[in-house]
Amino acid sequence: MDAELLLHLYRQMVLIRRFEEAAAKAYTQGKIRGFLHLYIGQEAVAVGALSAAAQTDYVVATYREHAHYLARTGDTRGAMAELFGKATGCAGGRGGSMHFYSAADRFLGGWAIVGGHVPIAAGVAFASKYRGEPDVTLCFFGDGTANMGAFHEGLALASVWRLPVVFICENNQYAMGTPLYRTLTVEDVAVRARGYPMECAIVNGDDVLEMREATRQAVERARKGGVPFFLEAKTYRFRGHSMADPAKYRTKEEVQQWRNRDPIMLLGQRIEALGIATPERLKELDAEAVAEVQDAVAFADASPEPEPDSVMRHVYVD
Amino acid sequence: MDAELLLHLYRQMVLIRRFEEAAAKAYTQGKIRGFLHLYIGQEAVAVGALSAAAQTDYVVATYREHAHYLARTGDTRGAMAELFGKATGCAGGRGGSMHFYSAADRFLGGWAIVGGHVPIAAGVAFASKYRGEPDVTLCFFGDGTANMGAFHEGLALASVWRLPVVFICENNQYAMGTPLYRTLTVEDVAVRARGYPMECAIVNGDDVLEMREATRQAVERARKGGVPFFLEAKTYRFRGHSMADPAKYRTKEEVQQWRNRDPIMLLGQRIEALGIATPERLKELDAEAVAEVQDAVAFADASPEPEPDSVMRHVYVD
Amino acid sequence: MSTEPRTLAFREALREAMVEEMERDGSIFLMGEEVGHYNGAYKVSEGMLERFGERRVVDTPIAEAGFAGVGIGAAMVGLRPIIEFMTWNFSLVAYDQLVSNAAKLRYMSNGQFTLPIVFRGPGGAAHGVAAQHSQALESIYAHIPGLKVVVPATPADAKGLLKAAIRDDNPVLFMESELMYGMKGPVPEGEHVVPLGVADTKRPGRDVTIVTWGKMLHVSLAAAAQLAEEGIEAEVIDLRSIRPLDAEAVFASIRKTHRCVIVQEGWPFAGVAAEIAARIVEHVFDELDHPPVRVTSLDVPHPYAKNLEALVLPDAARVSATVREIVPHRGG
Amino acid sequence: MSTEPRTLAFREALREAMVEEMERDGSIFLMGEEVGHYNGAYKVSEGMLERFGERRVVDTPIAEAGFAGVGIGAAMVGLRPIIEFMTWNFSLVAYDQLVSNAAKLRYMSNGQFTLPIVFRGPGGAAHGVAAQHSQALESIYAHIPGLKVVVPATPADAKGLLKAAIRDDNPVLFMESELMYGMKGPVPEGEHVVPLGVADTKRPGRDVTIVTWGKMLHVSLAAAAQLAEEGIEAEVIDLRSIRPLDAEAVFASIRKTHRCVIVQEGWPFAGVAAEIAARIVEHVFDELDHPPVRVTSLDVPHPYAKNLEALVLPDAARVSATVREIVPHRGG
Ligand SMILES: Cc1ncc(C[n+]2csc(CCOP(=O)(O)OP(=O)(O)O)c2C)c(N)n1
Ligand SMILES: Cc1ncc(C[n+]2csc(CCOP(=O)(O)OP(=O)(O)O)c2C)c(N)n1
Ligand SMILES: [Mg+2]
Ligand SMILES: [Mg+2]
Repeated sequence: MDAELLLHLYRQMVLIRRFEEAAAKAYTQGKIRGFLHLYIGQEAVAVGALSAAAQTDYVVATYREHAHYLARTGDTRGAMAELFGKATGCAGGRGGSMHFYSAADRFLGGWAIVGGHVPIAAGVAFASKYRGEPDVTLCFFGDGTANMGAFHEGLALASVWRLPVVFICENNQYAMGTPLYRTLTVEDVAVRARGYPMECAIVNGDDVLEMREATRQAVERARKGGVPFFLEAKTYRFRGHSMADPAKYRTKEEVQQWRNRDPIMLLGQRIEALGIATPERLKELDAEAVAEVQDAVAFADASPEPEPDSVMRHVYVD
Repeated sequence: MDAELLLHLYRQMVLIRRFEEAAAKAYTQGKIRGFLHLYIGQEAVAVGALSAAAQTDYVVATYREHAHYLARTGDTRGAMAELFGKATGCAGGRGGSMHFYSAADRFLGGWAIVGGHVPIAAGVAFASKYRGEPDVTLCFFGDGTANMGAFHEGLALASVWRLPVVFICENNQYAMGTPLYRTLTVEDVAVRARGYPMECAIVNGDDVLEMREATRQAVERARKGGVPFFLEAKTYRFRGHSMADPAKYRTKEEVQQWRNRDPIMLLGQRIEALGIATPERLKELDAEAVAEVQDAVAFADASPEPEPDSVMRHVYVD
Repeated sequence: MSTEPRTLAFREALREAMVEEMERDGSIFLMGEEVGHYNGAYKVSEGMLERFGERRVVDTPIAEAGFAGVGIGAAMVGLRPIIEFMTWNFSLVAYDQLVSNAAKLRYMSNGQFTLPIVFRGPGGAAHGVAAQHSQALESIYAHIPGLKVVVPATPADAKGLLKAAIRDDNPVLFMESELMYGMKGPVPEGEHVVPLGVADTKRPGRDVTIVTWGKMLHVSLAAAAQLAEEGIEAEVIDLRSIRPLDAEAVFASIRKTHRCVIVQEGWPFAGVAAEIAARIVEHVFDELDHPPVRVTSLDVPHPYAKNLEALVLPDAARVSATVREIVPHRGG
Repeated sequence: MSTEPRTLAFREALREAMVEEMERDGSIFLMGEEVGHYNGAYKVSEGMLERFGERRVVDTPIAEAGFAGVGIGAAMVGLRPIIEFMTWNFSLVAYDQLVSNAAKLRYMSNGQFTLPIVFRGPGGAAHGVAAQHSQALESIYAHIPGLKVVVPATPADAKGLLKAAIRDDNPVLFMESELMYGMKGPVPEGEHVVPLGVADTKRPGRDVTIVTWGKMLHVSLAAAAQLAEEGIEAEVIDLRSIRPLDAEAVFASIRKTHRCVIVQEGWPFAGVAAEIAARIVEHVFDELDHPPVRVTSLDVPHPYAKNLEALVLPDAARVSATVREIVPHRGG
C-alpha cells in the first residue's frame, strides 16, 4: 500500500469536505447566493476517479462539481471566490457554484442542465480522437440523468464512434427528492449502457481505492482500446439536494446507515489500521485543510467584485 | 387457416401497394408536392399489426404512414385527396403526405419529426390507463429513430409508468441513405428495449401472419398486463427514402434479395398453395384494388382546393 | 361570482386554481418533476398529492421532452394535462414538442384534434442562479402561432388566469416566477376567472404609458410611484397575456398619454417588447409625441455576481430615468 | 483578393467555401446526417467525403441534440466544427444545446473558452412540405445573446459569409434555403470573405427602403422591379446577417427615403422584423414620413395545400402593394 498516495487522497477528501462545510456556512451568512449543491458524502467518487486519470485528461461535470474542480486543480481560493461572486473566482464571478471552469487544467465545467453536458463530453473525446491525442474525457453525472434524451444520445454517439470517454454515474440514490427506484425500473443505471453497447462496471463509490482502481481500468480501456466505458459509483449525499432542500424524504436511519460508510472515515480507519498515520496525524491533516479553507474564505472576502463595466464582456469574442 | 382473413389481408396489402404506385405516378405529374415517402415492400408490417389490434386501439405513426392510415380506415379517397392538397383530404389539405389524421378512427397521425411522436404515443396510452379504458396504443417508427432522445424518453416513461403501448420498430435497414449498421452497434434495435426494461420480440416483417400473431400477443400483453411491449419487424423498403431519393446506396443484388420476399408475393403464394384462391382470383382482387385507387385519384382530381379564406382557421380553437 | 377577497401568497393562488379546477373536472391532472411526494420544487403543488393521489398528481423522471410529449398525447385524446416545468429554462429540451407538435397539431389535422393543455412553471431570473437558470423565455414561445402565452403578475391574476388557462382548449404556456411565489395579495375565493387576452391597467396616469407584464409590473409600479412624486403620472398596463395580446388596451392608453415605455425582463433582440413597439407605430403612429422606448434586460447571458446581476435586469431607477427622458418636465 | 467571378449554384458556392476552408485549416470538419456517403440530403457536401475522408466528413445517426453537443465539446477544445442540420426544423430538438450551452459557455466561463463553431443548413419553407418542415427560425435564435445568425441570399454572399462564419470564433448559425440551392450567380474564386454584420444594398432607390434577408430578397427585388415601372424607386437592403445587425445601413437608407417596409419570411410576432421596426423608431423616428411596415408570413403554421401555401408566404405582389400604400403616388 502506497502510504503517500493514501495520505494524498485523504488530504483531498478532507479538504473538499471542509471546503463545502465552509461554503454552507457562508451561504447561511448570505455570502453565497443561488443554488449550492454539496457533494458531502460523495467525495471518494471524484477524488478516486480523478486520482486515476492523468492531469491532461479532460473533466466534464455537473452543477455539483466543487469536488471535481478541487480534486483537479486544488484551487480553493478560486473556487471560494467564485462562490462569493468575486472577480478572482475561477469564472470571474460570472458562473457561481454551478459553473466552475479552468481551461488551463482541462476542467471543462460546471454544467447545470441535466444531461446536457453528456454529448459535450463525447465531443471533447471526439476532438482527442480526431487529433490522435491520447487524452481521455471523464464525464460525471447523476443517477437521475439516465432518463434524459441527451444522456441517451451522448452514449449512443460515443459508442458508434468509439470515443475515448469514461461516463461516471454518481448514483447517490436520489434525484432531488426522487429516489431512483421511482424513476428507474432496472436495478442499476449501468444496465442502460449495455444497449449501446458499452462496457460497464459498478463500483462502491464510498471506497476511494476501489473507485480509483475501477477508474484506472476504465481510463486505460478508453485510452488504449479507444472505446467509451460506463462506470456506476454507488454513493450517497449526506445533505439535501441543495441548501434549499431539508431532505425530509429520507429517514434518519437511512442517512445514518450511509454515514456509517462515510468515505473519509473509512479511509481514515484504513490508514490507521495500516499504521500509515496516527489519529493525531490525521487530525493535523484535517487542521491543515481547515486552515487552507479559512485562507480561501479570507481571500474571497477580500476580493473585489467584478468590474461593473465588464458586464457586457465575453458574450462574444472581442 | 382462415381463408377470409388471408384474402382480407391480401386485399389490404394490394390496395396499399396500388395506392402508393398511383401516388408515385401523380407525384411525377406534379399533382402531389413536397415529400412522398412510400411504404412499398413494408406492407405486411402495418397490415399485419393493425389486423391484430382492435379498431378502438390507437395508432400513432410517422411521415411514412399511408399504409397505416389505409389499413385502419380504408379511406382511399380521403388519403389521395390529402396528397393532392384538396379540401376533401383527411387533413383538409393542410397536412399532406406526412400528416394524415382520422380522429374518428383513432388514427392520430402522421408525425414528421423523427422520434417526436414516441412520447406522444406514450401519452395516449397514459390517458387510456388514467381512464381505466382497455385501449392499447400502437406506435410505429423506423430503425433510424433508435438514437433519438425522444425515443429514449418515450420508452423510459412508458416503462416506469407501465403504459399500455406497443412500440413497433419498422426496421427497413436504412434511415434515408444510412444503413443501420453504421448508426447502431448492436445487432437488433430491440436490444435497446432491454435497458428500460421492456419485453420485446423480433419478427419477420415480411410475413404478414407472423407480424399479425406477434402483434396480437404484444397487444394482449399490453392490454392485460398493463405493460409496454417492443416489437421489431425486419423488413425493407423497395423504393428510395422518398421520391427524391434514387437510393444509389444499395446494390441491385441487395434489393433483389428482398424483392424475393415481397410480402404480397409471399402471401399470394401461400394463398394459392392453401388452395384458398386461384391466381386468377388474386388477379381479380388486384384489379379491384386498382379500380378503387383510380376512383380515389378521380375523386382527388375532382375535389376543390381548400377555401382560401379558411387559411387562418384551426390555428386555435375558435 | 367572486366573493370578498382574502390574502394569499402567489403560490397559494396558483394552487387554489389547480385544486378548484381538478375538483371540478376529473380529466385534469398535474404532472412534473417533484410535484407530488416532494410537494413541488417551489411548493406550488404542496398537499396536492395527498388530496388527489398519485393518479392525478404525477411525479416524473427528469425527461422534459418525454413528459411534455406525454401531456400532448394525453390531451389529444381528451385529458386536460397541467405539465409543470420545474423552471421554464428546462423547457428548452422540450422545445420541439411545444413548437413542432403542440402548436401545430390542430392546424395540421384540420381541426380534428384539440389540445387542452397547460405548461406552467417559473421563468425569468431568480437570485444568483446564473446564465442557464435565469432566462425569461416568453419571446421565443410567443413567436409561435398555435401557442398562447400567459404571464401573471399578482396573486389574484395568477388564480384567475390559471383557471382560464386550464379551461382553454388550446395549448397555454403559463410563466410564473420563483421570486414572486411568496408575494401576498388579495385573491377572490371560488369562481374567479380572468380571461386570456385582456390587459389590465394596474395604475392610471395621463403623462406616459408603461406597458409591462410579470415580475416587471412591480418594477414599473415602483418607478411610477417615484415619478408621481415628481409630478409625472405614469399609466401602468399589465398585459397579463402575451399571446393573445391586448394591443387595443395599449393603443387606447397611448391615445391619452402619447408616450410609451415598454418594460420587459427578457432580452431585447426580437423580444415581445419589440413586437409591442412595432404594433404601436403601425397603429397609433400619429398619436405619438415620442417613439416607444424599450427597457429590457441587457443583451447578455445572465451573470452570477450580485453587482452584475443588478446591472443586467431592469429596475425602477432605469425605468423612471427612461420615462424622464421622454416626458417633458412639468411641475416641481 | 477576389479574381474575376464565375457562375456557381448556391450549393456549389457553399461547398466551395467549406472545401477551401477545410483545405486551409485541418481543425475544421463537417458533421451531420447524410453529409458523407449520401453526399448531402441536398447535395451541398457532394464529393466532400471523397475529398476529405470519414475523419473530416462525418455522417451522424439521427440525434441532433447529440451531435450539436458533440460539436460544442469539440469546439471547446479547439476544433472548428461545421455542424449541418438537414434542415433547421430539426434543430429544435437541439435548441437547448444551442441556447443553454453554445450561447452561454464563453460568458459563464469568463472568456476562458472560445466556441468556433458553425451550425448550418436550409431553413424556411420549401414547396409543400407542410407545418413541421416549413419554419423560418432566425427569430428564435437571434433573440439569444451569444449566438450569431447569418442568412445569405446570393451565391456570392453564400460563399463569402460562410467563409467568414467558419473563421469566426463565436457560434454562428447559418441559415440557407432548399429553394435557393439551385440558384446560380457569379461567385468570386478563392479568397472571398464577406464580413458578418455588414448589410448590402442590392438595389439603390430614393422613394422607399425595403429591408429584407435570405429568400425574401428575391421577392423584394421582384417587387422593386414592378414598382420601378410605376415610377417608384425602392432601395433594397439585404441584411445578410441578422445578429450582428447592421442597423446603421438601414438608418442611412431611411434618412434618404423616409419610408421603410420590412420583408420577412417568418412569423410576425416578436420576429426580426419587429426588432428592426423598433430600432428604426428608436433611432430615426424624426426621419420617418410613414411608420415602418412589416410584410411577413401569415401568423399560422404552414399549410400543405398549394393555394394556401401561396397565401401564407409574402410574395412580390404583397410587397409592392404595401409599398404603394405608403409611398405617395408619383409620375405616370
Ligand atoms: C433538464 C433539467 N431538468 C431539471 C433540472 C433541475 N434539476 C437540477 S439537479 C436535478 C436532479 C438531478 O439528479 P441526479 O442526476 O441524480 O444528480 P444529483 O443532483 O443527485 O447529483 C434536477 C431535477 C435541470 N437542472 N435540468
Ligand atoms: C429530428 C429529425 N431529424 C431528421 C429528420 C429528417 N429525416 C426524415 S426521415 C429520416 C430517416 C428516418 O429513418 P427511419 O427512422 O429508419 O425511418 P424510415 O424512413 O426508414 O421509415 C430523416 C433523417 C427528421 N424528420 N427529424
Ligand atoms: Mg442523484
Ligand atoms: Mg428505416
